[in-house]
Amino acid sequence: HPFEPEERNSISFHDGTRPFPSNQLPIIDLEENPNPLYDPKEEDLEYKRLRRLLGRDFDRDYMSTVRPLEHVLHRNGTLDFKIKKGRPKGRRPLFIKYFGQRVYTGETQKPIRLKLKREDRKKVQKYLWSYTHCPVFHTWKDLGVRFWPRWIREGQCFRGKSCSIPPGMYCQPSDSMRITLLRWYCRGPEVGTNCSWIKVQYPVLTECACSCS
Amino acid sequence: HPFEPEERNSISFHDGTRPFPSNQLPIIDLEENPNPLYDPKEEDLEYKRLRRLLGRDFDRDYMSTVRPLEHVLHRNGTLDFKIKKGRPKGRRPLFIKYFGQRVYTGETQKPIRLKLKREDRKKVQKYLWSYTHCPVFHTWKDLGVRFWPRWIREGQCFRGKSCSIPPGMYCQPSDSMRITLLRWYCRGPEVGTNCSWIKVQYPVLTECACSCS
Amino acid sequence: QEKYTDYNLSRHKRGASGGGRWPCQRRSLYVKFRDLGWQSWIIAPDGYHAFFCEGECSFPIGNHVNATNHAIVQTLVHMYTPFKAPSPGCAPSKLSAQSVLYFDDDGNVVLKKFPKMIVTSCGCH
Amino acid sequence: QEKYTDYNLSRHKRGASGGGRWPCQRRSLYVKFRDLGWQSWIIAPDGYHAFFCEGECSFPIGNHVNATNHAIVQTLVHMYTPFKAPSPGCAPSKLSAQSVLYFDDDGNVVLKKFPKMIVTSCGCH
Repeated sequence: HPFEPEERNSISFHDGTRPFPSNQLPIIDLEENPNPLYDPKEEDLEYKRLRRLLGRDFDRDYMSTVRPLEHVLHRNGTLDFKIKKGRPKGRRPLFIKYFGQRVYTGETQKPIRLKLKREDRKKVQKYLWSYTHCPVFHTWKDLGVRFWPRWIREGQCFRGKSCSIPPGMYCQPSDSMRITLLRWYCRGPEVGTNCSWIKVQYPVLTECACSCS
Repeated sequence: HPFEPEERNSISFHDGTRPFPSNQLPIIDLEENPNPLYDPKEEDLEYKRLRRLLGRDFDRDYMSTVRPLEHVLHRNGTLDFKIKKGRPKGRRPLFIKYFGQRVYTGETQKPIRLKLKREDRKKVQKYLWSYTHCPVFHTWKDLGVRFWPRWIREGQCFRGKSCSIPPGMYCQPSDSMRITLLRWYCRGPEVGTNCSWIKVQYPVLTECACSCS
Repeated sequence: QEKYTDYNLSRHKRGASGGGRWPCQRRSLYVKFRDLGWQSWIIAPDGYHAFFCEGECSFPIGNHVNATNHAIVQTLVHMYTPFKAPSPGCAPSKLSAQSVLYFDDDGNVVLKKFPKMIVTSCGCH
Repeated sequence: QEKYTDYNLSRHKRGASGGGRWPCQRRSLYVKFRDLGWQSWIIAPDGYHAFFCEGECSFPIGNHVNATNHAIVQTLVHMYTPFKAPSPGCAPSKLSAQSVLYFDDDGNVVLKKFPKMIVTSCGCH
């Protein structure tokens, strides 16, 4: 382990003396101190050593030490809409499974029903599934020289149009994972002293869902 | 006009010396002073006089001087779901008109389409229209002896289940009208003095819509 | 109905942070519209339970006073460097509405909902 | 970037309402985490613009200070019967979040969003 946090004591700080974090996404960009003395030097960036330090946490799908080709080709990102048998890949949501139930119209009238052939109903279900699906939009982002690997693949929710019928709901972050990176951390009381690489967990959005904000 | 508000001056009070009202619905019940000296007496409740005082504002659909039969039969109210040709009465919402448009799935894939016969598409449109429709739930309410007519027909939005696909939105108040009633108003500095009937406007919910709260 | 808390007893003890000796909390306040001169434009009700917030927001701000992250930061800033910022204030966290029958600007008597009239809970802000 | 307003100049003038001579407003405050002793658990950033709210909430509370209906009522109650309730306080109306890279309770270094860290606007509450 590259860093032992000796200053940190292990009591829980949920006594109102420290602010409370949330797991809310998307994350806001970290504000970095512009002083270059906080940057790692050429000799601190030796690939082999850092690669060994990160070990099994190195995840090629979500991180890159150089600017990825995908970022060169699609600078603004790519929509990750996985299709299978004409509908979004993944588990069928319950509201799709139960689509077509009777609509109650009061005590004195018959409920309204949807009379369709099984095939046609399936078609409508697949369409509604696709219409209300919230694919993740992927973009590569450069975190700067104080992170290694400095490029990570972030997720965003596509908010161009409403995803619901009637319109009103939008695609919102619904799930995330944490990738582990290295961070150049200077603990010294003086600027840029006592620096080392430490492991940090960075949240990455992995799923979006159609909901009210 | 039964009352001239001589004390009230005509400047606008939007200078922060008075609170600001909203048109938000549903209305909360008015808290009445329990002192019976503020109630009108037998002789103040002569039907003919009050009926003449209210004049053209008397609206049989929304008010009643006695407990309405509808309240006897359906104490908890009635759902006002008007059906025409198998779908809700009224103007077709735009999202129903344009239902079935292509779903964009990214640059590299074909958009997803809904291939249905014209007839079947119409059926689905009618069903979705009914499913997402927010009928008004009507209940008769007794405002007490200080209002005339004391019974009014209020609207409420039915919030039992979500009205959207995917679920998440609920029926919310979206439009209202004002009915005009008489109110027994005692202006005297002493309890129950200088009283008269004045016209008051009471908001009644008339429409609900499926939306995020 | 809430118990009436006597504000008089302690008002002389209040410091610059606007609080008393107790921690930030909701306190009773019944407002009679006649006392504000509002009987000229409000017909009903005669008054209402408005409540108000009062009390100390000093270090450490525990969970129980419903403090925002900013209030936690400001409390510490005030503790270490009092000249930079005051203690956070005890203020309403949640408010609810009240219906009022009143004369509007055009002289009509209308019933409307007045939002944010009643303090439902307090916190350090 | 906001202009720094010198808090020192006026702090002696503050009354029980917690305000200065100016009306309730947002004021500059840059918080260095080192000054709070937080360099032990926060890795980045070094600090942030937190801002704070300060100023008078006295009669009449105009539109410009973003007062709630309850604050308007409380101001009048205080004016007519000062012993019943204090003036409303100048407090944040809107707050925004800040990302922080820090050591969590388990000793892991994580990046998370801290909600309600920055005052975006103030009002009388």
